[in-house]
Amino acid sequence: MTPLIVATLVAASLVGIGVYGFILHPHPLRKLLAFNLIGGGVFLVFGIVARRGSAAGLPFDPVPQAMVITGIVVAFAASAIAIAIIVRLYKLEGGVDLDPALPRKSDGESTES
Amino acid sequence: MMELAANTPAGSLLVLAILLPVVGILLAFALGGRSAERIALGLAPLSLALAVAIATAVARAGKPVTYMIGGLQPPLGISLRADGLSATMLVAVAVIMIAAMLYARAKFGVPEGSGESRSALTFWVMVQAVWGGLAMIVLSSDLFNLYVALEVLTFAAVPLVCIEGRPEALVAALRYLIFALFGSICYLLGVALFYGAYGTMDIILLSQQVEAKPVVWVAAALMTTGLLAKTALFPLHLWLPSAHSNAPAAASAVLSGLVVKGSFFLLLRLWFYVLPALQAEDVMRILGALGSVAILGGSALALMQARLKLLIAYSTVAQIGYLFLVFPLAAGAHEWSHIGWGAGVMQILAHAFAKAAMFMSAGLLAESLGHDQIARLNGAARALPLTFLTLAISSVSLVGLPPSGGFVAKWLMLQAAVASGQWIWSAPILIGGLMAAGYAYRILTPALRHGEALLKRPAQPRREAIALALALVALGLGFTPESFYDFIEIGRPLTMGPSP
Amino acid sequence: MNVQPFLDISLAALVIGVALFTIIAKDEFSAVVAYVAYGIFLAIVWVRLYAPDVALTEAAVGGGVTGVLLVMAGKRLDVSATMVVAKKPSVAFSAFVAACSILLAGSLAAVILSLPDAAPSLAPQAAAAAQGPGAGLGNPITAVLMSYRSFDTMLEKVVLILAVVGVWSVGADEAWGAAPAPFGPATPSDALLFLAKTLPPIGGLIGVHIFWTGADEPGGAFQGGALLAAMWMVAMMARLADPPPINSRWLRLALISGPAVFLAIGVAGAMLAGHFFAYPSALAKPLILFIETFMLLSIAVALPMLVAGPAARKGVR
Amino acid sequence: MSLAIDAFTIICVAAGVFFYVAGTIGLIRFPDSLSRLHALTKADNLGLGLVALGLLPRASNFPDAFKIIMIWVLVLLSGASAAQMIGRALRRGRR
Amino acid sequence: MSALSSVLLWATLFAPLALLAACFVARWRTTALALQWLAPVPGLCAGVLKLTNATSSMETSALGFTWKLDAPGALLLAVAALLWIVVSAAVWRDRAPDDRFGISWLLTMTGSLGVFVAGDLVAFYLFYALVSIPAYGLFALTDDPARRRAGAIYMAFAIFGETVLLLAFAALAAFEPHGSVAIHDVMAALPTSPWRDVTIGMLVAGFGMKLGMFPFNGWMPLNYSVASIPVAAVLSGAGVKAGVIGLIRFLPGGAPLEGAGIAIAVLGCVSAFLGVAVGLTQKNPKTILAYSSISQMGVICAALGLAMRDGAFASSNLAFYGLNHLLVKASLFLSVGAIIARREPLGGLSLVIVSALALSLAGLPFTGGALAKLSVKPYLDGVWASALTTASSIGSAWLMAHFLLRLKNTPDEYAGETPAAIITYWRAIALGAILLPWLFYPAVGDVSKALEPIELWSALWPVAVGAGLALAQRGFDNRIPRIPPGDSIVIYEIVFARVSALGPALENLDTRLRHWQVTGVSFVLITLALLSAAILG
Repeated sequence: MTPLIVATLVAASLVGIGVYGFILHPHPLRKLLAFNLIGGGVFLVFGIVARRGSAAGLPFDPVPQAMVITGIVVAFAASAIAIAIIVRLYKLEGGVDLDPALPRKSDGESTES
Repeated sequence: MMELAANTPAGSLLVLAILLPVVGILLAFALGGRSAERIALGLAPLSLALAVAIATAVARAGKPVTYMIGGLQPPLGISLRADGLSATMLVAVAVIMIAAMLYARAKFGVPEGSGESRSALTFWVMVQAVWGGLAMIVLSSDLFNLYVALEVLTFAAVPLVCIEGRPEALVAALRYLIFALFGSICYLLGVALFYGAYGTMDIILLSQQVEAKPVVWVAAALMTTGLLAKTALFPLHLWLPSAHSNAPAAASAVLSGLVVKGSFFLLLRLWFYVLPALQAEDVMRILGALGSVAILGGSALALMQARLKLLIAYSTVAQIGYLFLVFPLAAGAHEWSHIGWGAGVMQILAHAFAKAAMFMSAGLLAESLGHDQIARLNGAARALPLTFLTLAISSVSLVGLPPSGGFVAKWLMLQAAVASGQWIWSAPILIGGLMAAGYAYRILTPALRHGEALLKRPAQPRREAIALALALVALGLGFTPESFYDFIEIGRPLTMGPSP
Repeated sequence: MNVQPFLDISLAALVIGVALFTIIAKDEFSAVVAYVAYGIFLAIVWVRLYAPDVALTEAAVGGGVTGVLLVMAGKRLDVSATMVVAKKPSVAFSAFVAACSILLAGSLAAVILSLPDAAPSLAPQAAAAAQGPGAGLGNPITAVLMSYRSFDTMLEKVVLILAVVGVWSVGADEAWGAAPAPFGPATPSDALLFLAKTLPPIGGLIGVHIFWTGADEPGGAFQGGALLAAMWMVAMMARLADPPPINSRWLRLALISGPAVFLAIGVAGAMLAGHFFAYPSALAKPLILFIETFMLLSIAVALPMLVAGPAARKGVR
Repeated sequence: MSLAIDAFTIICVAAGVFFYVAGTIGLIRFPDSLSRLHALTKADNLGLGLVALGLLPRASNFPDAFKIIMIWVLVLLSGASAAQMIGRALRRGRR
Repeated sequence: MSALSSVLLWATLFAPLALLAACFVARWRTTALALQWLAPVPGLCAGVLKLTNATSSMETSALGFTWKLDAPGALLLAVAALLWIVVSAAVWRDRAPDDRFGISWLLTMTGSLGVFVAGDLVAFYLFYALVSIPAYGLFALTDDPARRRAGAIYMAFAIFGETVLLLAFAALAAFEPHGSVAIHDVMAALPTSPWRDVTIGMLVAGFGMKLGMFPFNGWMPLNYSVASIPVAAVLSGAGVKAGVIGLIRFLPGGAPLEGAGIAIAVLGCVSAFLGVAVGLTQKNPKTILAYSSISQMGVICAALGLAMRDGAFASSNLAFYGLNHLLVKASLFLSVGAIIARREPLGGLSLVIVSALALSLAGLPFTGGALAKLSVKPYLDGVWASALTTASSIGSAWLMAHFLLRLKNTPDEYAGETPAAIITYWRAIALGAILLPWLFYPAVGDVSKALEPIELWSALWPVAVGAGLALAQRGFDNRIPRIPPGDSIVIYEIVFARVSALGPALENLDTRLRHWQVTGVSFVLITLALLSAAILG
């Protein structure tokens, strides 16, 4: 069972590291990486669950593993959209700040709609 | 052995209700151009008919309609299940989506002879994706399938936010996307833990097995907060005001009226369908408290906005807060739970219709006046009477004045609060209503005063009528018959049913 | 003596270390590089969890294609050069967030370890069904993806289409219909050209092989598709090919072919097998392979298009 | 027979590991990027080659053996190309 | 129940609603609005029918609501309908006001008539809202700062009252064991409700806002000072009576309720005397009338409170008091309007009539006021009560005499909004104010009692004293400190300004909350909170 304990620690650490980076790092690209780290941790949890469910001659429970495959593709697609927006913003504005500006003039203060 | 679920007659309708928008997405994307719009508008009535048929089937059977995909029983297969609540939502979604589509034709319609454009294709594909995603959310009975549905919804909603391509809109969309992804991944983590503990993702099977133990609580907490983030419950609303105010009106109507309800619906599923046996009253209270803070904070902030669309967006923050009072007011198997549940569902519906109508009106107003500054609305009601009539009627519902869905929701909420002895919840309900009256006053009174409003573009009666129709639905919800409240209890576990 | 635990722990330390570096790296480019390395290490963790299919997917999609996506984005953002990061959180705040994160991770680890020893599993049912008339597939994961949870899989392909539309939707209006910006400079290096000429035939073959054996062995449409996508991207980097214009009819048909065929057969199942997304038992395996062929195509086209980004005007990169 | 195969495997893999270690040390210790590149490619080419060679007799059938060789060939191909490109980039950067 | 009464009850509601529906068609709108003086006619007939045939029950249901007319409702409905007919006809006779005004008028009228026939909580709440909120459009939709201020304050109180009532009604409905919302059923369940006293408190507060009861009295003088004459007449006459019928309908009359009753009585007394005291410092006749309304409504509350203490009140008596006030106050406002429209003071018979009506509020013998006082007298026995009643009569007389003396100085602001038709039409209401109480009094008591000498004397002397005091006041009137109209409102406005000043700070807070790092921490903290609540709970 030791590999499972190690994997558990890896999964939990990835989630923790991801959450930390997700909250603290201001750059959107880094937030995206952090999100993917959390994703990796979550998928590992599925993997651990799958491994624990080895039965009937299978070394794993195939259902969670199949879900991970779906999940990885979805996470990739999400990253692609985020990257596209970030790149576009760099082209238009030269940078991205995800936080609203502090004084009254908040995001989208344009008069035209 | 667990009771084996079986397909019920009309079960195939559930699959079709999900597949129809999917077919629309694929065809619209493949054919593009003018066809995208035609396909979306052509399939919409069919989807509405399906929704009505499903609701009728549920009402007639008096129990949920189910379908096992591929003929496979859960836990191995995925099952779809339409109960009273999901059937209701399905119909509401269909009506609002059709209204939004018709409304959007003026902006995203592809005129004869012109080629495909970026915004048009995006809109017609994504709007169907929102529909499909919502249909999955209300019908699916499998937690992982629901995760895919959540992502469909996110992927559809984000491009709608930045469809106009302005930098502010892009920032808003990015903020929304990243935070929503974070929310979904937390939800997914909870799903993994549930599977680890019980080896199934099926809502019904889980609800029969769950017990109060740490892994369930961690899973529930993660899923809940993840969904709160996607629902933009104050103080997790960082994305909502900018996203909803930067999207074009038709999209805002859908986003504010329906999309946030999607993740909220999953919260209902989680706490009222998966975990009701645990009777987690403290959790319910925390959710109620967060909702109260949202009501007060959102309303106060709405009072201060200079722009109409931002005001409406903050009003959504507040109205979302009301939704969360359903947790303390409808949990458990008490006599008053039935009232609280009715209140919550009515609040979902009333807000969906009223808010969609408001955003549409705000869009028309901005198009006609060339701005949406509240301070410069003097005399606008005379220039755009139908638009302001719509705003007024929707406000009546938001404030909770009779006869309107909003009134019924508040009325029932207060009754549940009083009957359950939880007077404390009546304070946010009432203060929120007062502040809603305040911001409605801010919009309506200057517009009704004298003054000359210069129209940059004449009023568009056809689109005004669409918004007005939605507002009238919000009003008409005030006349909901008693039987409706029994209908939405169909398939809800642990209920007392209607009081004798 | 057993060195396995030692190797496991080293691997774990490596993954965690690289992940940590991804977060604390000074510049974004280092973070991106670290992330790609992390993807590869994670794939090995998956092997250790007896999940070869996931390992393949993680390596191909999580590490490979995501890596290309991130590196290309990094190049386009020129992140290593300029980035405005003004707000540096205070140490106390960082510590607080760290404490929160540790608490979260700790509770997560605790509950995973507290899972019941007699783990619930669908493996017996899945195995039984996979052998039975339902699917006839040797690889239970393919059976789950293509049969028991085919609904998820089909919808996930739709998600890919939505993502493609989403990526395209952030482009400039006037560029709509044109091709995305090319992957590389007009004059690629000789080495790249050589690689692009030699690798794709082999890689393509391997991709098809992985897909084909996926019915019974680890692998399948996902992994094969990702490999084909990678080969196409190598060719595009060397400018042997360029991304197709986004209004090209064949491109769109290729993209929807996977979910469309899946959906069509799923609906046909209602007539042929009595249930939506059920297969007639005699035809199960051929039908699944038929669907997977188109999914392979969809994935192989969708992933590079997601990396390529929105349409660009001529001459704009 | 099996003893001979075992010995062959051990010797080859050990030699491969030696090259890997040497390459890694080089990667860490060498002063500039070009020399690091040099160290890295040695590890890839020779280290992996020897490991693959050592494992070859242990393959149970021909397709498996073929796969092992393919791994080496592919890494060689991509490693060489990558090194070439990095080198070129370095030279361009230096100019 | 006869078919006729059923039809009339229906028509009471649907006549105004039909006109309202007609307003949606632009072509019909002007005609519909001009014809709205006809809309209250069915209400008038229904009221009269009920009064002539008191035993028949009038109850029907439509739109899922219950509609019911009882004796007190009929008293008020009949005269309110009369008032609406006359004033609407006057307003629309010469020149139609603009559509906003017309529709607001129609909505207010609908609500004003509807509250008297609403038989269940929801219907009552609906019409109560209608009589309160659209009235804003009758005077505040201008750029005139005084009107805007008055409008905002009016709206704040109206909405606040609605809010409190909503909670009260919800509490009423929640403890009705069978889920009925009929007023009759919920009131039957109220005495056993665990939250009885809280509910009563909220009901009094909610209706008190409409009645200008202390401390919610500030909006009324502001409103009536700036409203045009017809608006002031219908609001002070008919509009306020929605509060009266509310109290009558929703305060439990069955069993003695000592504490609640006395509390209400005290509040009523305070209002009664506060109205007089502040009113005496006012110059504008319209403002004085407003304070008189505050005082009169205080008397009703006091009577009602004392009746509750004893556990027996005949709601018709209180309705009768309201009826008299309705007619008298409306005709007084209209008389002010007549002065404004004529641009010269009243003289001759008109002045006599106005004086009689004004002093009627103090209970001048042979007026409706004397009957009104008589009708609530049974509840005001006891040493304290009768002393206070007398004092209140003196005060009213003083205030109304003050009003009569200030009448010639009526400022003619907003004169353009006073229709000339008022000059003739006001007499109809005045006549009604003189005659109708005599006509309707038999429904609540014995007319002959009002004519007994002892009663005449006890009614007369306080009026004389009050009038004398008013004459005396002229000597030092200029030295009296002027309390700004709306008195306590100034304090509310300061508080409101203070609270509003927090706005920017709140926005700043919101911006900070929407910062990524803060949101992230909130996210984690919420998760941990949910987790610990679940595990510990």
